[in-house]
Amino acid sequence: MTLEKENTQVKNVLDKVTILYAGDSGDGIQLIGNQFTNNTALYGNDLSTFPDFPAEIRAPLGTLAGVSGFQINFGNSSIFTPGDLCDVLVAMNAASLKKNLSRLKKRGTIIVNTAGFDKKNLRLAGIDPADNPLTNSSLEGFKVHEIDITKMTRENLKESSLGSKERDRCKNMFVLGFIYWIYNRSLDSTIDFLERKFKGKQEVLQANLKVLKSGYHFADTSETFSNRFEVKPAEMQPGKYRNIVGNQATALGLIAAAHRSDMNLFYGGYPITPASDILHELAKHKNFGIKTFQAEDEIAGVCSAIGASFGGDLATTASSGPGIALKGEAIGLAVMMELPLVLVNVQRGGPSTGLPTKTEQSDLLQAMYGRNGEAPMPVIAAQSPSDCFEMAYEACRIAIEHMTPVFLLTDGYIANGAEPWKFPSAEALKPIVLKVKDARAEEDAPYLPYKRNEDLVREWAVPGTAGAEHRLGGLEKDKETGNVSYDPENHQEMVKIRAAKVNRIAKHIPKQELDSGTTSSKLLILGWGSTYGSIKTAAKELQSEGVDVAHAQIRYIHPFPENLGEILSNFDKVIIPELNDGQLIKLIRDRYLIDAKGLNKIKGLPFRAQEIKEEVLNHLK
Amino acid sequence: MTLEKENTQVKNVLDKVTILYAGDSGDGIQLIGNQFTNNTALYGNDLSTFPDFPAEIRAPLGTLAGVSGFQINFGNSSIFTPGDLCDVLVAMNAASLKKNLSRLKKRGTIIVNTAGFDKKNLRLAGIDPADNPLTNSSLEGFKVHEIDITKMTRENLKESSLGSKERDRCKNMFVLGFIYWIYNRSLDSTIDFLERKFKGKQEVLQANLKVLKSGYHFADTSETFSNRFEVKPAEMQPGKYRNIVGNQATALGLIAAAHRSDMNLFYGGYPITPASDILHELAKHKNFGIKTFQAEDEIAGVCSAIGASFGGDLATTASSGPGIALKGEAIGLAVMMELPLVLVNVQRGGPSTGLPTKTEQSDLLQAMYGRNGEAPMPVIAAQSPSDCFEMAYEACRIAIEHMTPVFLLTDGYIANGAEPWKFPSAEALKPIVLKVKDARAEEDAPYLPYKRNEDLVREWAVPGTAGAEHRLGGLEKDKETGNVSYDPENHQEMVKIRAAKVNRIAKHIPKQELDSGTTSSKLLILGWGSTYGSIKTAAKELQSEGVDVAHAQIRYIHPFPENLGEILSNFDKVIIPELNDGQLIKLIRDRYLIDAKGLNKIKGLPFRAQEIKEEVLNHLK
Amino acid sequence: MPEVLKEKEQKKLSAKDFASDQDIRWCPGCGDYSILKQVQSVMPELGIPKEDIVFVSGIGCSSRFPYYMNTYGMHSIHGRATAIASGLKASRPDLSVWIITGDGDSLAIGGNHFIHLLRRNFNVNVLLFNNQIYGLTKGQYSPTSELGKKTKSTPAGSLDHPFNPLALSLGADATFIARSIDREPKHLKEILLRAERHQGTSLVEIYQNCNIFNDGAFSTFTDKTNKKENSVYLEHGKPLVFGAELDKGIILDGFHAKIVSLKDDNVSIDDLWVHDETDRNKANILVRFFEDNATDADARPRPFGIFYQEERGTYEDSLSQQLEQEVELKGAPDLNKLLAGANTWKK
Amino acid sequence: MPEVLKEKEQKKLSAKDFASDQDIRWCPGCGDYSILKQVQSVMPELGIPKEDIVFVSGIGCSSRFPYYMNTYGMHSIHGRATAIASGLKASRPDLSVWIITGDGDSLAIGGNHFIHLLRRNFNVNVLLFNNQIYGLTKGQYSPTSELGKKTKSTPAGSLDHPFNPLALSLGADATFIARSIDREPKHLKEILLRAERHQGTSLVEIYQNCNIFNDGAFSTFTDKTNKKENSVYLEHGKPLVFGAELDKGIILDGFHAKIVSLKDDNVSIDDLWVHDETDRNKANILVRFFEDNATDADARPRPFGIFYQEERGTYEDSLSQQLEQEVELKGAPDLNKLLAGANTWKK
Ligand SMILES: Cc1ncc(C[n+]2csc(CCOP(=O)(O)OP(=O)(O)O)c2C)c(N)n1
Ligand SMILES: Cc1ncc(C[n+]2csc(CCOP(=O)(O)OP(=O)(O)O)c2C)c(N)n1
Ligand code: SF4
Ligand code: SF4
Ligand SMILES: [Mg+2]
Ligand SMILES: [Mg+2]
Repeated sequence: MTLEKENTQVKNVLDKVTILYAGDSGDGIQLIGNQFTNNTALYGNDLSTFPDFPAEIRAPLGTLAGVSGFQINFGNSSIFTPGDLCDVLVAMNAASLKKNLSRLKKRGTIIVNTAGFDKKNLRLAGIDPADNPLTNSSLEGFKVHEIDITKMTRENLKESSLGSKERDRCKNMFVLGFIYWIYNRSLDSTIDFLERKFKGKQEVLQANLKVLKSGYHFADTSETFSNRFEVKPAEMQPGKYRNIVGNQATALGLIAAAHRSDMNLFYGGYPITPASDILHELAKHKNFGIKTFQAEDEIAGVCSAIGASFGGDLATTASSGPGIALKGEAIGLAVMMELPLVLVNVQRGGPSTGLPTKTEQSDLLQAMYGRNGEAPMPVIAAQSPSDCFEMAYEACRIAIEHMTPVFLLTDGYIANGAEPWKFPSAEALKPIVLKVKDARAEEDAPYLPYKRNEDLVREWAVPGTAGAEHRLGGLEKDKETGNVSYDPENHQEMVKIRAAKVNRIAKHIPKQELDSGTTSSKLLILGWGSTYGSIKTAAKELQSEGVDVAHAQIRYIHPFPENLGEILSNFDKVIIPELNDGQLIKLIRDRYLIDAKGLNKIKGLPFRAQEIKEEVLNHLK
Repeated sequence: MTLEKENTQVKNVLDKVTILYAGDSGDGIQLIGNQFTNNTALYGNDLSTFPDFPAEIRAPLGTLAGVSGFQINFGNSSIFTPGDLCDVLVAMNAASLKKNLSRLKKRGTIIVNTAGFDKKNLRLAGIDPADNPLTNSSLEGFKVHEIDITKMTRENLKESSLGSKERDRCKNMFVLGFIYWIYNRSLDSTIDFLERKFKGKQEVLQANLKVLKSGYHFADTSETFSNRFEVKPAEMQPGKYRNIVGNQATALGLIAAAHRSDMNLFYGGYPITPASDILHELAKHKNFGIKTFQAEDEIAGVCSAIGASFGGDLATTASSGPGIALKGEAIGLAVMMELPLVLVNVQRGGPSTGLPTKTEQSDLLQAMYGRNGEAPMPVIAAQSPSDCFEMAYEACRIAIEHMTPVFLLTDGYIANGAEPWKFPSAEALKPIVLKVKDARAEEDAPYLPYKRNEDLVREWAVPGTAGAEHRLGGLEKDKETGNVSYDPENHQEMVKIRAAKVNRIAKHIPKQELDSGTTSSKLLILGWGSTYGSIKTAAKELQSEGVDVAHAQIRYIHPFPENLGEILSNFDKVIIPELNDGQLIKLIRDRYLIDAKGLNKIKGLPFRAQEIKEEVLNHLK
Repeated sequence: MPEVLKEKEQKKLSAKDFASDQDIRWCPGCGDYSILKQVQSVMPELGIPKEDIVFVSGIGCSSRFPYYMNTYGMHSIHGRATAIASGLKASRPDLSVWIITGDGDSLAIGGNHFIHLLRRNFNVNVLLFNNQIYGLTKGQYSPTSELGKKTKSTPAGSLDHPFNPLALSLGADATFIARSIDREPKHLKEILLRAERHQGTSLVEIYQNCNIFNDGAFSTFTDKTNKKENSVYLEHGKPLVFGAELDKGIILDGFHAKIVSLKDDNVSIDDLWVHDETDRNKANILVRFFEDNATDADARPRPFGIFYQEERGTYEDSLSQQLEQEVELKGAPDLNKLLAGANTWKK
Repeated sequence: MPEVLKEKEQKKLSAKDFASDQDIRWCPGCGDYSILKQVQSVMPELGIPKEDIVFVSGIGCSSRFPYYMNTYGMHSIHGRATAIASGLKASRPDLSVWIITGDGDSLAIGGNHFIHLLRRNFNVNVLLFNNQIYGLTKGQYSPTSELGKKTKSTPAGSLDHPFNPLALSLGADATFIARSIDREPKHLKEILLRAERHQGTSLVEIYQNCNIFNDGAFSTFTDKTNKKENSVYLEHGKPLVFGAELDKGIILDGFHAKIVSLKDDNVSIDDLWVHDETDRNKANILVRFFEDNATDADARPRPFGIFYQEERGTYEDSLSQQLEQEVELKGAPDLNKLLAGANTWKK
């Protein structure tokens, strides 16, 4: 084990760094992760984060199950993933070290809180106290910095009137201060944050500030660290940026679409991990006239949204796998009634309750086919935290302009992850064309709610519109009057029309583009949704290593972009990496009859770029 | 119009005949259809039936919406469908003639109740009274027999003490007697039936018997009919036969499987058209120890079955599309817990409430993918009414022997249709191997509920078994202990194991066979489920016309029979007829990458053999 | 929501204006006809333009209802009308919303949304057509069918103790609970009017004869010969009197209701239980009238009318207020500010 | 069902025998711990072999419970434990079945199965852990949260009037209704025993502190200083007395409950309301004790104990009887006869 005690404080400049903060779920890891993220964003780096916490609210203290992690990758150029392996691992206790050591780079840096390696903690982590990793030689080769953070924190707060539990809770600030110093950062953003958070709680505020600064100064004066590092701000497109988390972006996308289309936003849903934060975010902005309705279950959630849509609101709901399963019947009703409705599925590990806090992409086929009868509807997917905004907005646009329910797929990874976002101005948002029926005179010909325009879209007449009274329902309907029709020919025609209507949306979405590479590349990596960052990183690295691959990421899954088949036809080899057992690949093989190969990871975790690179190289051997 | 009044009563021998009984839904059409079917079966013909009734309980009298129909095709050789077009149309009123005339063969026979063509009835049927089809020349070319059946019935019952409504209700018996005479049948089976049905209601019984006989004698003496016909008994495999309706067969299959495996049968479900009759049939046989539980909804239906399965019963449920949609989440739980469970989906027209009383095959992809996460389970389909028995039995066998929920797909067409059935003896049923854990001693090593055998099947330990106490649940489980596991590797392994377990069932199901034709035929018609009869008829006719086609019908859809790919590889052209917008075809194209072509009918009606023949010929042009 | 709320020209409407052009598809003789007629005839009295009225139903014979009303309507999915109406009313408090549901639709598959609607107290009207059977699926027993009922799904008799819909509603904190019957058109119309006037969820249980699968379920209360002996019509502030000759009454002896004869017994009309719509404890006794001693010689008559009514804020009013308050607190919506968030930087 | 019912060797078990080998995953300080302990300690007293006991739960913090019991168990899906237990009990009447559920699990998503379980009266025990919050999903308000509650999903305060779980249960015709609290282990144990002994569905609402998201929700009833002033413990046949010095009592004045002081007022203990577990009307008043005038000066104490109990046949008993009767009526099962049906012919 190398304990560095040199005196040189060189300021090293790095291109990018990955830090993994890990500790017990009571240690405030997520909080310092978020603080460091905001600080990094403000500093101007590009970045990507990956919070990873246990399913339990407070999993048993000190155990492997209780470990909470927050990984951040930041750099001076574009960053697309939270990083495969870390440069720095902060381990607040034995369990967090044990669990995460494999994620550290060779010769990486470990910062440990030695107080977390006492007998009790070792036992809880399932480590024989005789085998304490800090004292056996298992960490040889890493740069280990041992600090008794707990003790330092207590020392700092000797005078404080806070209880001992509350004092100990400040120890995360010590770590944060310590890291801020190493990466040459200002404490301001966190001081600001603490001042806002503990307004009115002076004691707590002062304690936190004190420990934060103490961590900073300790790094400076203790000289445990040989170097101070700097990651220069990234070259990014000029513009105004903010940091954004995926679920928050989704919520903002819905709000923006309501604003742009001049509609009221209605959200009906039932809490479920990892989708609840969309509800929480929307509920914060009720001054936008947003009606959030926490229903008794997911069925009521989607049904209330259907009711609101019938009433003329922009109606939305969000859930995750099990909840989406429950909504299937009602979604079919929305398909039949041809009302706008946005359904967000923040996917998580399945099947059944599965792995609620882990990420997965395994609900794509459910989105496509999880309803009785022929019930086609658009399915789109977001590819990064900030793209959740764009795609939520698109989901609303398509729903309103094409009178249809729309599925937006995100997942736990991008929903909880964060990245810098060059946010748009309200004025720059794509227009959304909302056509609602005007009042009609009594003398007019009978109103035909199912008459369609050239995109096969029917008209929207909302209650309160005189002369357009009509009845909708789940029984098959006559193709013009919308009245119940059992006519065999009408049924076939309506099934075909509903399918054609959705297919025609292909004319109103962007063409598929290659993200990198060319159509004459040897191999195409075809991804969808949240695998974007990992694939992009892998493709770029491969290309820079001279491997001729191309990368395309599908965001519009049903219908596919019109030119997708043409693009695919250029490649001999197509690899489809998915965080499932092979779902997009089924759609691609069925539709285009190409022998695409899957790369499937079903571990509740995103791809490492390395995993994709290896697979590509295998295929090119 | 040809009104035949000749005197010759030649007994003509025919190969096969299709009769369509049609009338108002209050006219007792389904009853005489069933009576004629039983009589025909007992007589020894092969046959196939197709009842077709309105969604309303009592749709408005006399209207097109209120028409109820019952078609039967019977013959002296194998019969696989209720027939494309009819030889004889019985029309009790104007609406039923109007609605069904297009289904009559050229020069076919019409038997009309003239009382059903008065002004009121014409108006209700939307016919201008000036344009009465009985008096204008629109029926020219058909053989029309006009009888005032209502008047004759009333005449017959002048003396009866019954009310006039009850008297009129006997008029269906007149028709039945009339037809019995024409086809040279004995009245015995119906007399028996009436005696049982109206036991204790002498007046009603006598009235019915009187009218039945009167119809018979009227045919004999009135000499309206030039010929009496006979369809000789069919050559069929030797054995004992009975007539069976699909839903009834499904119920019997479940009962038989419970009997053979020595288990108690539990059925938890909620009524829905066209699945309710399975519940009704099971409820009739409670002396078999069958527990039928009419739950508060479909979710409770499947959940109660899961509870019963956990308790060690053979647990089953049935529903149709919308109800199946609701069960999705709970089915995922059964997949995760790896408990036996049989789910029957009697498919109907979709999406949403769709066409509840019409048939369709549009829930296949829902069965395959309608759950969150990777939740694979076996899917099988019955191909005819009697095959519902076989496949329900198979569903149970697979569920029990492979510890998995199983989907059995039937549909309204075969569920309500009937055919002769060479029923098995209890002793001849395929064995079902049920292995349940015995009690264990306290000293034994900890019980491992997720340990698997060579087919990857875990063991079943039911409550009450000492020493095998364990907990199941919907969270991902450790691959041996079954305890909750968030371990990434374990999750991937379990997802793969669950998939592999289902795939291995392929080793325990019959190989795919060609129903007709050879592997060197020019084209393969590939069907699944209820299209069997239509495709078989089409293939046979084509073959007899010298067209070299082959036919295969898939009953095991997930997993496919091991040799399916090999069979398909023999054909340049594969046509897949389905009563949906193309669902099996997606699975085939994805899996085997062959450019199969679909033939899709989405009219709530089964294929006519003719439609398939035409499509095949088009493809061979 | 697009701008649809405008000055409405009030026009005198008749019942006929509320009939749609669709053929009615119930069995001849079905009790649904009479209910439809009363609803159509009460509509003009509400003074609401027909485009501002919405009928939402689930699935069942009764749930076909919206097709026959020339208003806005939705024939939704089984059991979910209550949930759909909740969203509709939250989004459009200006509409008059009527929920049509059956005993299966509301109390079997829809039980959960039903009780949650009641506790939330949206200002909507629920007409629960109770025929004690599943009509549309051709005659299985329902959660209100009597114990031991023989139906297609229970040839040997049902085993489940039925719900008492009004007791359940009281337990779910409903603010308006009433019962009427298809064959008493005047009473039904009156109750419908009162229901619409109540601010909050008005639950009206309507006994409805299914003459095909459960004929005569309520004949005790409709047969000319003895309906008056078997029914008591509740009126606020009036004593509980009944009988063909209004010669019977009910007194409350502690918590026990007893029938007395105004002729023979030593009681006058002044001694009788005076109905108080606002008394929940008494309502609890009233809703269980026929259960407690239905087999006793003094089996009590079935009450019809308004059992209970309470003023409680509606969900949509609270919601509207909250939205306004939030504007006051946080200011008018500013999308640009929202998109920018608290921390931005320039590149 | 395979033959698992055998002569069980009765072995003396201790609470420890009912603890599984799984690490407990609740937050330190969570009220769930104490309930778990009481359940584990009551088990040996039931005299049921542990393999004959099944714990079924839905999803929620509380629903983790079965993992910690060394019996058979199922941690099912959200809201469905009641439905699953119904099927289990119908198929295996011999088992002792315990349902563990939260206020969200049973009253939000699971509300329908909950009320149907109660009316059907399967002989199972329902332990409803009411912490008035969604714990597992990190703190949204639940159907039992008080109006105006500020949570993650309602930063400006909730708008829905909460359910009264016991009132709802009474409305759904429950046959056993009780309330206890995590911090009164002796009382809880007693109620658990009584619940198991009751033939039919026993509903036990257990106030449970979620110290993370809703800390102190029930401190009124647990804080040493004044819990005795705020709680009244019900015992059948005993008067309603409470207070630190047992110096207060409750009398019933018509339908209105009033607090009296046994010291000052002119009342003796004999004048007090005597608790009668079998009186549904009084139970209806008891369950609403704290609602009717919670803000009044004479805010009444919260009752704990058994509010109501009634004998009514269980669903599974009726089912077993019916199955036997059907054998008597139709004869022993004969599969060959069934397969052949009424009409066969030979070829
Ligand atoms: C999800 C779903 N399950 C089941 C059905 C079948 N179904 C339609 S209506 C109905 C019950 C009807 O009873 P009720 O609500 O009392 O209405 P009624 O027909 O008696 O007026 C059932 C079980 C359905 N349409 N959808
Ligand atoms: C179908 C479905 N919807 C939503 C969820 C998310 N969820 C899990 S538990 C829960 C509520 C928990 O509250 P409660 O039942 O009161 O239990 P507690 O955690 O408070 O003990 C929710 C909303 C889920 N797991 N499944
Ligand atoms: S089945 Fe019954 S409820 Fe339905 S329409 Fe006919 S009579 Fe009315
Ligand atoms: S979140 Fe609340 S209910 Fe859940 S374990 Fe923690 S303290 Fe208990
Ligand atoms: Mg009904
Ligand atoms: Mg809770």
